[in-house]
Amino acid sequence: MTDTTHKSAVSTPASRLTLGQVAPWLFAIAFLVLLPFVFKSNAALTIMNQMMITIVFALAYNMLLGQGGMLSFGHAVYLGFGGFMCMHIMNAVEDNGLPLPLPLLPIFGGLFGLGLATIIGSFSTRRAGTVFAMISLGIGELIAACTVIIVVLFGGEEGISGDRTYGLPVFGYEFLQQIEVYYVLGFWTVLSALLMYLFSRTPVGRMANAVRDNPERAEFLGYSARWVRFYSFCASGFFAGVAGAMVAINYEILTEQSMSATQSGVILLVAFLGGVGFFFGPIIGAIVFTLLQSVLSLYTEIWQLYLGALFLATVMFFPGGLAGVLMMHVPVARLGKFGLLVMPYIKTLLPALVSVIGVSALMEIIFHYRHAPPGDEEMTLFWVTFDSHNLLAMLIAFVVAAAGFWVAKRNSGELRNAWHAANTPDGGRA
Amino acid sequence: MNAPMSKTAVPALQLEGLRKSFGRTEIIRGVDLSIQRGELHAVIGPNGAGKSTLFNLITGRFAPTSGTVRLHGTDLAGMAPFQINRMGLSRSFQITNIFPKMTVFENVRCSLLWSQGYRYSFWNLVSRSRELNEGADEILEQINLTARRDLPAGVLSYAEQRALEIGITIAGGADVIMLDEPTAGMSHSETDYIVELIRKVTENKTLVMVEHDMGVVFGLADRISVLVYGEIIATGRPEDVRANPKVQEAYLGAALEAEH
Amino acid sequence: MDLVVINLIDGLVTGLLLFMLSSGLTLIFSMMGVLNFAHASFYMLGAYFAYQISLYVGFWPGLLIAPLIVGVLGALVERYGLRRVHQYGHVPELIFTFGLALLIEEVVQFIWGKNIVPFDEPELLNFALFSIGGNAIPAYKVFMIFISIGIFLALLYVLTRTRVGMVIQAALSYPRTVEALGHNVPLVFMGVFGVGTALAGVAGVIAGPVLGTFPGMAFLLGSIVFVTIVIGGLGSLWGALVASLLIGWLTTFAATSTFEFASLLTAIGLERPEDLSESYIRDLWTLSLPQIGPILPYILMVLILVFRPFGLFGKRDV
Amino acid sequence: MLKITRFGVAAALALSVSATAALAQDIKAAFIDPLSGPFAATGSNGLHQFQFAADRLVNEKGGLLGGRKLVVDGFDNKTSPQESLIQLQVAIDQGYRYIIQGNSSGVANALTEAIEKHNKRNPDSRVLFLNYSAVDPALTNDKCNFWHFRFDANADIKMDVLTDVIAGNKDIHKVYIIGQDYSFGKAVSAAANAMLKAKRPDIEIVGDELHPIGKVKDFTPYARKITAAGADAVITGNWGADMLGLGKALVANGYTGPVYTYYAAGSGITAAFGEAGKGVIRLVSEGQTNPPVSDVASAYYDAYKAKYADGNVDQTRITNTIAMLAAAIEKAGTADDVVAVGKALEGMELDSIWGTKLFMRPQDHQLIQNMHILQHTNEGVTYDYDNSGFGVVVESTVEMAGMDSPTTCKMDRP
Repeated sequence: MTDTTHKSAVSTPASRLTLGQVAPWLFAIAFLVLLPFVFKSNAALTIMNQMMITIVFALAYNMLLGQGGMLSFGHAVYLGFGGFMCMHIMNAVEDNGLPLPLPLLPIFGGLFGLGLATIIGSFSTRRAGTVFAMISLGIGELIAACTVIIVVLFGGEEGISGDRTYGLPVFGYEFLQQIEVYYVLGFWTVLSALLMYLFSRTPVGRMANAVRDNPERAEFLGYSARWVRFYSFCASGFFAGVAGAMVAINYEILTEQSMSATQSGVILLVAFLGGVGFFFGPIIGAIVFTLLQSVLSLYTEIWQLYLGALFLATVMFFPGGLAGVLMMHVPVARLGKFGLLVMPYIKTLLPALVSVIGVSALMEIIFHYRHAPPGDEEMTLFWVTFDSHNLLAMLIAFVVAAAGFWVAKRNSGELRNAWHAANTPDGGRA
Repeated sequence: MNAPMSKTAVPALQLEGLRKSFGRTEIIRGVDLSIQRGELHAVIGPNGAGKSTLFNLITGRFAPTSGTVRLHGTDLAGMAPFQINRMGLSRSFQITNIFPKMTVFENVRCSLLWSQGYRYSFWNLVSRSRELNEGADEILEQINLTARRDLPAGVLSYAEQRALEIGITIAGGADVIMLDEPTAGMSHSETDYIVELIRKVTENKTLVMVEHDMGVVFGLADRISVLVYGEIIATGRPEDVRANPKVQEAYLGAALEAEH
Repeated sequence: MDLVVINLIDGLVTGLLLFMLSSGLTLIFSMMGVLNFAHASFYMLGAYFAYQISLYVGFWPGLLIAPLIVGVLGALVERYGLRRVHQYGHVPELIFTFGLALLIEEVVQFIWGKNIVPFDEPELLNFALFSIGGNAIPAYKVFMIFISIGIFLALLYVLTRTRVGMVIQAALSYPRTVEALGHNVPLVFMGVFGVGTALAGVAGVIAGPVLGTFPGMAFLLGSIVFVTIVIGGLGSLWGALVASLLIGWLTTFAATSTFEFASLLTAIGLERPEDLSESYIRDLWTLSLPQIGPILPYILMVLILVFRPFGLFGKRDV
Repeated sequence: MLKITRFGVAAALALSVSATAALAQDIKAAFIDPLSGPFAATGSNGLHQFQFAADRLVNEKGGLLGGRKLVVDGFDNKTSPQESLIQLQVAIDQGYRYIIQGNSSGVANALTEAIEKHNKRNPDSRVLFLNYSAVDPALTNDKCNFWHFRFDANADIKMDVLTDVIAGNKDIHKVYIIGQDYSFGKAVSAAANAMLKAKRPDIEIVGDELHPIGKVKDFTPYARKITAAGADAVITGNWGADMLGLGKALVANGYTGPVYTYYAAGSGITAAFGEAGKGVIRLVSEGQTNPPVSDVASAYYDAYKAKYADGNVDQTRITNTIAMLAAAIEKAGTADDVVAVGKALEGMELDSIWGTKLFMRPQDHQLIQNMHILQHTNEGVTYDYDNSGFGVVVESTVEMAGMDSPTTCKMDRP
């Protein structure tokens, strides 16, 4: 409506949605709808369901870490609580024949997550930073320990299980098949992501960013940093609860594992790998992590070692995560100078990749040497079968690693220059 | 000039017997000060006189050891900074204190939120409120940062960040504005620019500023207080303070002689 | 009565062990503002290194060498890892040490496998020193007490009586001033980090044979150590000492108590239902104090935080 | 290491594009247990034993149904129930019709329920669940179903054996029961209480308590309490680090009586106990390896050690599982119709190479076999564990233990 002013498109008080705002969402919906036509098997659907659950949970987690600057080591508690409560609802509905359609379950999961977050948040959000992190760790441990003690609520180590096909069929669907569950979860994934995105655009969402960057300044703008944190925390708890309900629907069982410290650690890993600085970072993280976990654990026993190393490298060298790395290239693409980077990238990253392969080969050989049964000296690595006790193999791996590193290091200067050139707008060319 | 108002009016800001100790050291040693509505008041003093401490006592960043601070007649004891802010007192910081990762526009918009009544709303979208966005743009216009609107605040030049700091401080529409050394570390031309800016944005408001730069204070303030070793040794119009022998002795002497 | 005395001794052992970890953690925290999540991982490394060394030259050289290696590793981590992440702020630092803890656990599994390794007390101390009411007090436990107290006194001496200690103490509060005085503050930081992790290493060496040397030992003790310093108040050395001993005795006495929550429920006028499976509080009826002993520190932490948000000895501005 | 064939999610994604070939030549069994994480050692060792048993008992003898091989592939469930369900789905999609699992009753509970639901919802791809080690009694009682078969004695049967031995020992007057605070620990405690009361009313139970699982740093206070209570014997269901911690703390405190337990052998525990556990640790288990029962058994063990020198045959039930599955498939004449194979397994009797009769009780699918009390020692050990010189030697035997033990199972048969 005010499009006629000379300000840039962003600057118009947007009273109308632009295509740029809606397109990613429409694309995501279309993608989710079409995906099962490519990957048809139940296993693939189960994995995609797991991916969607991780996406919602990681986004909820990022409301704390990325947007509110609160590092939590115990966020699985809210997911677990929401999920357990949903299992109880599922069973209650089955026993009493209540008219509650399955697809509405996540609302209840969210409300229970919200409830718990309200109680815990009322004292944990008084502090930020390190203290908040420690409190979240303590609370997480406490509640996780309670899961095996309070059997009524959490069913001990067996957990609580139920049957999702209980209630009223919704439009003829009984949720017997994974594909039906897939679409229910898909709907909730998109809806939750959208709501979380919109939350970040509300006054309290904006102030969450402000409090993250500079709590003192925010206080002198009339906002209590503590209450801003509290509201973010509650909202995050709500969506973690939604993710818990999605777990309940997909697996029809909730166990203490879902609430454990491990789970809380994993979600930190996922969010950080994806990139906490951008809204879509955790989505990338969730997808990459789920795939990595399955692909790597398919090929190697020490995949967690690689994952740990990757995580540490991300923290040290790419604190923006994958999303950060991607977004670094946006200015380059805008300047239309992406071509400048292609060759230097190949010249640096290819040897770097070779080096990584060399290092991992070395690790695998050592691992095989130490842990394989004696007599079983043969191992296959990258389609080559050889004797793992032969020093030559280790030597080759080492040389490959060192050579790759050397070349990458030598060419990194070129990449740096190219990067600089690609990021500098052209002045000279008329 | 317009400083002395009727005696019965409630002062915008009133300090009574304010004291603050850190450990055994007393930094503020009994300050009494009354600032009328609409007055432009400056607090000056040599390094280590306790100017910033006084400032932090007024704005609730520190709790006083004894004494009271009243804003429009209300005692501020025990109030958190955000509560004081909501009562209409807004401050800037000596060390630039903005939201570096947010855009310039976002910085200003955030500072408008509370005053426009959004509180902790999570059902409004900030981009959908014309009043909010236009208000923020107006302030950007006032502080001459429209051209920098969509840059992250952290990449602005120092003077621009100081201007933004003032923009954030005044955006909430508070009627008592407190500026802590707004021109610290600036060149002459930059200082002139900021002074002009302060004059423009504090029209019809009460201003309290701590300042080191003499030129700024004498050109701008209605009244001046001189703080030395935690005590106010003189308060009055600039020319009176300038003439005050105690002030001359304690603080201005050398500087003034050098100037003339 | 005998049991009380024994519990006091056992609790002291646990408490002092906790303090060896929490003191290093507190030292590092108050100096650099970094909470080293991987602190307990260095404790684990200490145990494993000592185990490896003990295979060749026995326990005693390991007691000296293992903490040294751990300390050097810690210093290297500070120099090449933490210092790099420092620019991004405290939360990324914490995430970094979290990642480090993960990685160390994986590396330990990579090298020593996932099972418990047979790391035992030295033969020399493998006897019961005395016994109280049929309960033996192993000589090794007494040795642990003496080592812990000895290290604590040494630390106290260095911090308060030596020039290095004064520089460290000054650098804690005024890093810039100390730097201006010509001291190399980054080097001091590196040193403190190294010493802190070496302390954890010592704790690992002496605890490994008693508590078991396995890849999960870091996390098992680590979360309690963090709880300890939160209870004591972040950055307070005295707080760490008091909280460590408190938790040591609390968990020990809880484990040997026979208190049942059923008696509490009866006291407030409830009647034990015939069929427990129908009762919604059936878990309370069967719950006893030893059952929740190891999670008492967490409960204590929540209570402390509700009533004293800055911990027992915490200062307001951390 | 890559000798272990692994199948996983990525393969599932890749394969899912094309329909899976249903007419595979091999008979495929999916081993869903931890192959990474803290329990990986136990899981990998189990997988080795399964693969070895399949090769030695079936494939080297010409396979099943006229030449079809039996293969066991590992699926890493990371000890997580949820991950297990994913792996179950993956395995079913890839044409696996036999699911093998054992570590953690929590996972077993999740799997048995998921398999029941799956078989109801997808009659075309039904699977059987061969549980070789999860001992929660509920699995063959309230939660029993047609698809689940258990090849280990359940916790109640084992306790029955243990209490028989305790009842027979006139020196024992005071017993202390301690366990981890979760379903298994509670089941052990309940069974011990009930059975001791029935068999030896004069025995005083001087302590009965649970401690949080995997959270206890130092077992000394517990050991103090046990000693102070004057216990002559300790019964515990602890395993892993909790077992080792408890045992070592007891010994360090001067406790000299027996510790009756379930899981205190192999996977590094035997080596870690070493001398300290001698004369103290008594465990209840199936399968006699020391002294060896026959040349066949010795040859089997030797062949295993030749292949996996660091491994132990610490779960003889694995051999039994493979033997019974093979026999059932032959009897049913099909490997694809799992209902037929299941019906063939019900009531099956077979002689184990470990010198016991095996009987799959049809009412609840609980295997009945001889149970032994084994002693941790280094004397008379032909086959030690963890190459430590220490091993377990049979001390006493209960034949066909739990043959007429009660069950609440009400099974719906297809």
